[in-house]
Amino acid sequence: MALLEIRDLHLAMRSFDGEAHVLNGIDLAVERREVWGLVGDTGCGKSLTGLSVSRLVPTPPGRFLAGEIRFEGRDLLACPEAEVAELRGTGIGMIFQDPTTNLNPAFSIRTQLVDVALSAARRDPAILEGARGRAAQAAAERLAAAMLDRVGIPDAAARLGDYPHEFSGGMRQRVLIAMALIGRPDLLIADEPTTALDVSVQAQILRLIRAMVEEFDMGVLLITHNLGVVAQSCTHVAVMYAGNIVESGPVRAVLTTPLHPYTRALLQAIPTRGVVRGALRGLAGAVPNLIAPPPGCRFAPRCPRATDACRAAVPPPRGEGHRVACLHPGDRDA
Amino acid sequence: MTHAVASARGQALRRGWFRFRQSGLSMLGAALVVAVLAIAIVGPWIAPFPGHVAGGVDTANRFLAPSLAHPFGTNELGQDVLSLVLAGTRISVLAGLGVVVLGTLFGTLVGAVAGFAGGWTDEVLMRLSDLKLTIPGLILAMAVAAALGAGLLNMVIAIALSWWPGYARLVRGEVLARKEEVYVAAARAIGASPARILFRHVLPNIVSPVVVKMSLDMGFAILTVASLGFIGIGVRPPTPEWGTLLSVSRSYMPDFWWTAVFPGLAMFVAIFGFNLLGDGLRDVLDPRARR
Amino acid sequence: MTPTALSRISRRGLLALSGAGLAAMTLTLPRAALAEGRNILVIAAGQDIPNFDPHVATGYSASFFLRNVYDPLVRVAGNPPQAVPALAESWESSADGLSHTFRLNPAARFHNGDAVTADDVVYSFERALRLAKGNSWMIRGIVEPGRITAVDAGTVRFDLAAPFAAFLAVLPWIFIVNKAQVEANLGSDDGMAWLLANTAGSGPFAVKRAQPGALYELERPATLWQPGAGNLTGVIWQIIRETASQRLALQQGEVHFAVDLTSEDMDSLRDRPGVIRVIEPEYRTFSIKMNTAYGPMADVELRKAVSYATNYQAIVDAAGYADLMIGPLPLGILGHNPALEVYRLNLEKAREHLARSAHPNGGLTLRMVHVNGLEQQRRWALIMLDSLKALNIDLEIQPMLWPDMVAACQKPETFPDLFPVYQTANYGDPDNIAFAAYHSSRNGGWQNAVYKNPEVDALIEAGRREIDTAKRVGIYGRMQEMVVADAPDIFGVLERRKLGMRDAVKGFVFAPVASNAIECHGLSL
Amino acid sequence: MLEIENVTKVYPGRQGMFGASPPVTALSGVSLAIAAGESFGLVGESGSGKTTLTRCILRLEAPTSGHIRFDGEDFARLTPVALRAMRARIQIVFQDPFASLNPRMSVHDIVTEPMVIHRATLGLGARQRSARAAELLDLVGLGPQHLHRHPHEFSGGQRQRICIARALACQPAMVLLDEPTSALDVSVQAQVLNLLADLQARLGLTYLFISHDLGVIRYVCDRTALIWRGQIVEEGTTERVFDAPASDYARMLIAAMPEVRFD
Amino acid sequence: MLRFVLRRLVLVLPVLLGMTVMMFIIARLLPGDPVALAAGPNATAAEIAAYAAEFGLDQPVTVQYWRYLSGLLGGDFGVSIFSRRPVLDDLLTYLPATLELVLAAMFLAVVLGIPAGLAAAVWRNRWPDYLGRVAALAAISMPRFFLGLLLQLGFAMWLLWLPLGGRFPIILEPPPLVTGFLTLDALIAGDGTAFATACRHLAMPAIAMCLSPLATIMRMMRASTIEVLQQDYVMTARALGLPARQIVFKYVAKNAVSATLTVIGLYFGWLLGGTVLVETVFDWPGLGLYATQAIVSQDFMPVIGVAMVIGLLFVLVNLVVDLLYGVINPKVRYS
Repeated sequence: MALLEIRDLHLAMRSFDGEAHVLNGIDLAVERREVWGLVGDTGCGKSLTGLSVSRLVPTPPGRFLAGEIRFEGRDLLACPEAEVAELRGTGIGMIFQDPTTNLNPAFSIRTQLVDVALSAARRDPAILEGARGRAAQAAAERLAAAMLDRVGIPDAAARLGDYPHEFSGGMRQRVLIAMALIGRPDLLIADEPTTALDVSVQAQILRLIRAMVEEFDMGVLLITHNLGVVAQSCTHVAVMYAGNIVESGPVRAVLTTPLHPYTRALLQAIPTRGVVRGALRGLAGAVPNLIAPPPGCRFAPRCPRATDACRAAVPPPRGEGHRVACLHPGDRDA
Repeated sequence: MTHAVASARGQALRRGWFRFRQSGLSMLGAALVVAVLAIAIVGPWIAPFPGHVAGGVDTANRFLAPSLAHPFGTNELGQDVLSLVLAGTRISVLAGLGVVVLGTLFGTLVGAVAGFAGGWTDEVLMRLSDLKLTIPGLILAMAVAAALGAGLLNMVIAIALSWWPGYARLVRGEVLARKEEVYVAAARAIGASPARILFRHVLPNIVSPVVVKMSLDMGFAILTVASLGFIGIGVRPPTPEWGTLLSVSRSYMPDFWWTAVFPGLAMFVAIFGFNLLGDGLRDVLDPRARR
Repeated sequence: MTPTALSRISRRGLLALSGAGLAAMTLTLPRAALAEGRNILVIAAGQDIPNFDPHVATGYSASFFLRNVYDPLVRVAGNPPQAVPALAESWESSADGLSHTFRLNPAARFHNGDAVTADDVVYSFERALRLAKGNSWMIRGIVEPGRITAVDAGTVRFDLAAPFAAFLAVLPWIFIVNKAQVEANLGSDDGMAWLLANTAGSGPFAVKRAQPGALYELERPATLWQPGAGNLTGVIWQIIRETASQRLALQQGEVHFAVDLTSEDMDSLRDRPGVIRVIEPEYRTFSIKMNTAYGPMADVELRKAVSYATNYQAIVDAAGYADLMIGPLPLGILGHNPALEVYRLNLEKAREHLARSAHPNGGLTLRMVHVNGLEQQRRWALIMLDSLKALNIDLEIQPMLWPDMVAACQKPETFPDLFPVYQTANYGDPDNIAFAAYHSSRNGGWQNAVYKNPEVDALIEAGRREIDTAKRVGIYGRMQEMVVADAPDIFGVLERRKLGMRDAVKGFVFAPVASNAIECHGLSL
Repeated sequence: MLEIENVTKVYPGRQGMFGASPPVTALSGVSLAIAAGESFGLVGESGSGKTTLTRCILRLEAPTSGHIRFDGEDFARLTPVALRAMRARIQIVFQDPFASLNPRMSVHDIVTEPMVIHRATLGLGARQRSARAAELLDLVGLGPQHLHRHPHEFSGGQRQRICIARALACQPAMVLLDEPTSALDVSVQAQVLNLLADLQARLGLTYLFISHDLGVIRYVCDRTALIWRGQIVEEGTTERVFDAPASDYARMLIAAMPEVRFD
Repeated sequence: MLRFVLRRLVLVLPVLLGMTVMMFIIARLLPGDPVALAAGPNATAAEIAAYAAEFGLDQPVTVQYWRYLSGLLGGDFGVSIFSRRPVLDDLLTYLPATLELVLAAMFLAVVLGIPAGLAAAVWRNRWPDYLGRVAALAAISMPRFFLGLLLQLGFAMWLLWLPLGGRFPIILEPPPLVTGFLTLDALIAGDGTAFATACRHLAMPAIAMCLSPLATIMRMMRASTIEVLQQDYVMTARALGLPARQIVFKYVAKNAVSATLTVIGLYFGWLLGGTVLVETVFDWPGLGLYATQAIVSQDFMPVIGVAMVIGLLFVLVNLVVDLLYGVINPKVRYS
């Protein structure tokens, strides 16, 4: 039984222009100690996939049309809200893109860490070693300091009373990681955790997350738009385009022998060492309108290999391990 | 090509209209405002007793309770209250509009200059507007109106004098914000003159909040006009102004409650309509404030 | 955050918070009860008492205060009003009306225990004349400093410059202060600063507490010496500005008197249990003065046209409890001629006179001002507007603040075409209205800004100097005819005095002079 | 062509509610020289001073000390009129294509605006300006059918093309590219980068390309400088900087580059 | 922080100075002749001139202004031409009544408005929210004086539950003066009846007055709560399993209140200046009524005095609000 298993997830979002089919049959399974990278262009649905797992997609305007999200075998979409809420923090932890806005500016980080620890301890007393009442508060503070220390904040105990704006961007993201991990979750969803950070800091944070995977024995869903980040820190990758996972599998397999034309286009668009000026290949056209998506493969309008069959029906994912949803896969351009 | 342009703009308009129509309250507000404006235009002609509007009296029929002949009853001089209320709509709407327009013109000027020039000019103008904010507006308006004497125009001027700082602050804030926009930096980088930047890049982009504030202020301006009338520093008789009508009638309560209640209700309905509309407009025009 | 997620848990919490707020203002509290064992009369009035100085303060609220806290030589009482003893227990006048001698009541005591002496009387009159404020105008030119003599401690003699028929009628308004107390607190302004908020009187009541803008409470002084006291232990002057509020307070028994009621209030008080309505004629005239000196109204034909066009019935209707004036003098006052031929609504005659004026077909706009906030004046302005339409004359109505109106009276050029004005008889003598409203020496003041007729002046002067009543009637008769012929005013109405009173009040006798400045000495509860 | 000599920029401290903040030194002693026709890369992380430097070059702000010369002329000494003429010669493309276009103006107005401002020097009539605007759109790969649309109707990549068209309107000699692709998706970024390279080749432009993305810099720049805390820490040909970085900071940055590499 | 307070207080001075200048200009504009009025209807020209000289009104306006300013330094607000009472005494008499009313109204507005706004935001776009929003807009649209009249008509005239107006019944001994607030003084004196009576008198004017700020605070609180609810940190808090109750009442409320605080400060000044109407309706012996009467008799020293006091209070309250803002929002403290 996989830690997280998403099956055929369909999600629609209502807007003024109509209802957009933003997730169109997502299949994904994450095991413990696996780090899954979820990549794709803006608006392809990668963040919504992450939010769906925690059932944090607002409904309405969101609407789950079909599918299952199984966390340790339990279908979260069928659970009442209260049960899902029980899982947040202890079963599933999350960190988000912008460390500046994800910490509450009006409270010290002590308050914020302790509150998360206390609420997690209500469900799993082991987190605070069964301490109660006043002792729990003290234990939570100790745990908070220990976590801060663990994520690499120097002089952690002394900085507990500081407010978020007194930390640098990278330090704030470390605080958020500490907050997400303080309840010892089994699954960590990290939504663009380094996008707002400088390159130098980004590498440190990614290393920290990798280290935590081992220590906490958890699975990670790392959402990013940067294939370089995926290559550096993920064990597996799923490439998304317009609400579909078009290709997925072990990271090395997918990135070295990309089968889907979109994956290949993405890789060719990255300026890497040795690419001559002017030789970079971009992708013509634009992402389809999701309110009235084209029938069939959503990439077909931009795809050089598209045939009438592609435009007729959504191609199902094929393959074991390295899976691709394309009628004309190949690792070379035609 | 032109067709495409028209349809793109049309779509934006339709989207706004859709959002506006979605909200039943905004529609109610629009309906009320349309009704109020219509009455303001034709009120004096549809008044059942136009003579009373012009100051005619009928002392033989004083204080008649509401009836078919006088749906709102008659007042202390036998005048038809319905006629006075209908005719009063024009006065209130006109005065409110006057206040808002004067306040907007002057406030926008001051705010734009302050925000754009910055530095010393800004400091002086903003201290001046602070001053106006610190002096209680109603007392200032009362003092000025008392000094100028009764009359519609005087009242409008008196209120507008305490009205512009709100616009000055709004416009200044918006100008300061717009000044930081990248497209303003871009315009500066291509060598646009300050005047060009102000009129081409900054002001067009602050029209929406100003229009929203104007529509929200209409109700409040009508209310302030009525307040002055209520205190007794208002229009000259026989002009039928709601606040003045209410002020005169309050001493006839509770026995002749209709003389006070109907002008008050008219006031409330008009202000409510403008506020509902303003709220709805804000939702459509000022997306940042949308909730 | 989705609404679903939060609503379930927070409803209780929010309700609890709101409930705490509501609890702070429970509305079911007991009604205030009248204090027991004390007989305190409560008067509801709209006017604050601006000043305690008897030689400075004016206005009916001040009159109330002074009449109860201070004593004059004589008081005015009854209907028709008569001079009755106050500080003076008796008085006599010389045959030529020039010399008046008053004998003070030896029992009279100031609140601080000092006896009231002739010196105090002399000091008070001279102070009033020296300050030239308040009511001193009534005796100016009649009583002169240096001609008031303290004959002995208990006797004071006035030697007038000229005979003055109304001498006794003005004396109730000149109050006597304790010379020693005032001199002890003289300051640089003749004691005005001290007397502003302190008293040095001998009246039947003394100040207990004063809350400007809210209420003034009087109590019986230990030195009470006036005979004929009722059982009151105190009086409260409560300021209730709105007449509707006054009426309601009276209706609910929270006050014993309400002094500013309108005719509508009186109607709604009819048959209310425990309420007595006092509706009595009074000498307060209401008329609309015309600019006889400047502008179109300088033309007597136009004035007559306007006088004939006025809807007098509407004026009475709008006034409620009121009587139409017949000529310039109040009905019932000495010398008033009830048979006088005056203007009444007659459009034919109005048009005749108009035809003879410079505007035979109308078509002009007249300007009428009125005191902003004076409801009756506003009504009459509208009635005039309505009336003048028949003559094709437009009326521009301009509400003004009273000081602006006073200022406009200073010059004929600034005086409006039509100027409504109340004139209160401060003393019950025809001279009061005649002199104040028609004597040209008053030109430039609001009571008679422009009207000037030497013959009328001569008659008025004769009337005030004459002490023979029958002769005075003759003089005032001629004067009334002449004034009517000049048509300087639209003679309006005498509004009746409208007081609301609880039936618990005993001993109240109406007097048509300053009847809203209630004298409380003889009242009981 | 562009000489930056010992430029320092200090922002005064601000009076806050509970005390004053200290002054901030955004640039200290920055010197650079960019030759005509070359593509010069400036790399720096957030807060390194690269944005301040562009603002100083464009004379949107005045440096506290130091000189900036363009074609040998010192900006600080130019009269306002001369400065305005100078502005036609040096143009900029900003990072955020969504914010750098006035939402109230049509593409036509946006692209012709520089020509209107500099009509005295360019000498173009209204019709000629419109024609040139159509040409420019064509040049950046957008059809003239877009002329009368408004910015909100375009995607990010298209908007950035409009910005480029605007920057080219006055035929500048030099274009500052302030992170022109960092707000774009990778696939779109590649197109814009190619367009920029193409334009440079065709029009002989000089680029100052500012970015935090080392990969992009390596792809488009001939020479590269690294700025760190307001100071230039490394400068040289792009190859040299990437292959043999001299400073610790450069080494650290290059090591931290996330690249798709499995070796 | 002390420096900040001092600096703000120093900045108040030019504002107050400007206010006196402006009021003097307006007073100069008045076409009427306050002296002629005050001197009485029968005063002669010479007497009026003497009266004017007594108050220095015969001097050029600059001299008058200078005298007034020098008086102010010594706490002398001038003298009412009409009553000859020192304006300061009058201000001290009337101010507590107005303050009590404004504070009561503000208290109601805050205590009811903040939870109501929070509730509306939490139940956004559902019926309690719609109801609340319509009610709030209606409350803002309701002229205070008309509401006051309706309250009087209902509760005082028809139901006879509450007194029609005034501040305290004359027959009762008022509690000994300590704060000038009758309700507080009654509590201090332990006089339950007096407290109840004072509250009964306070109820209607306070309700008439609080409605508009209540609605505004509610709307502001709703808006800022919704904004805060959309903040990333709320999402983080939810994603990490904090209970909804804790999120709303602790994390969201504090941030939302700090945004609402500014409105509260502004409204306080607005209420102070706007008591005129309610005081007129309810015969409440406060500054507004005092100012109205002074304006009507063109007695401008009291008008300047009232404007000064209200302006000063306004500035002080906003200073307090700014300080509170710093307490709630730690970021402001440092920036």
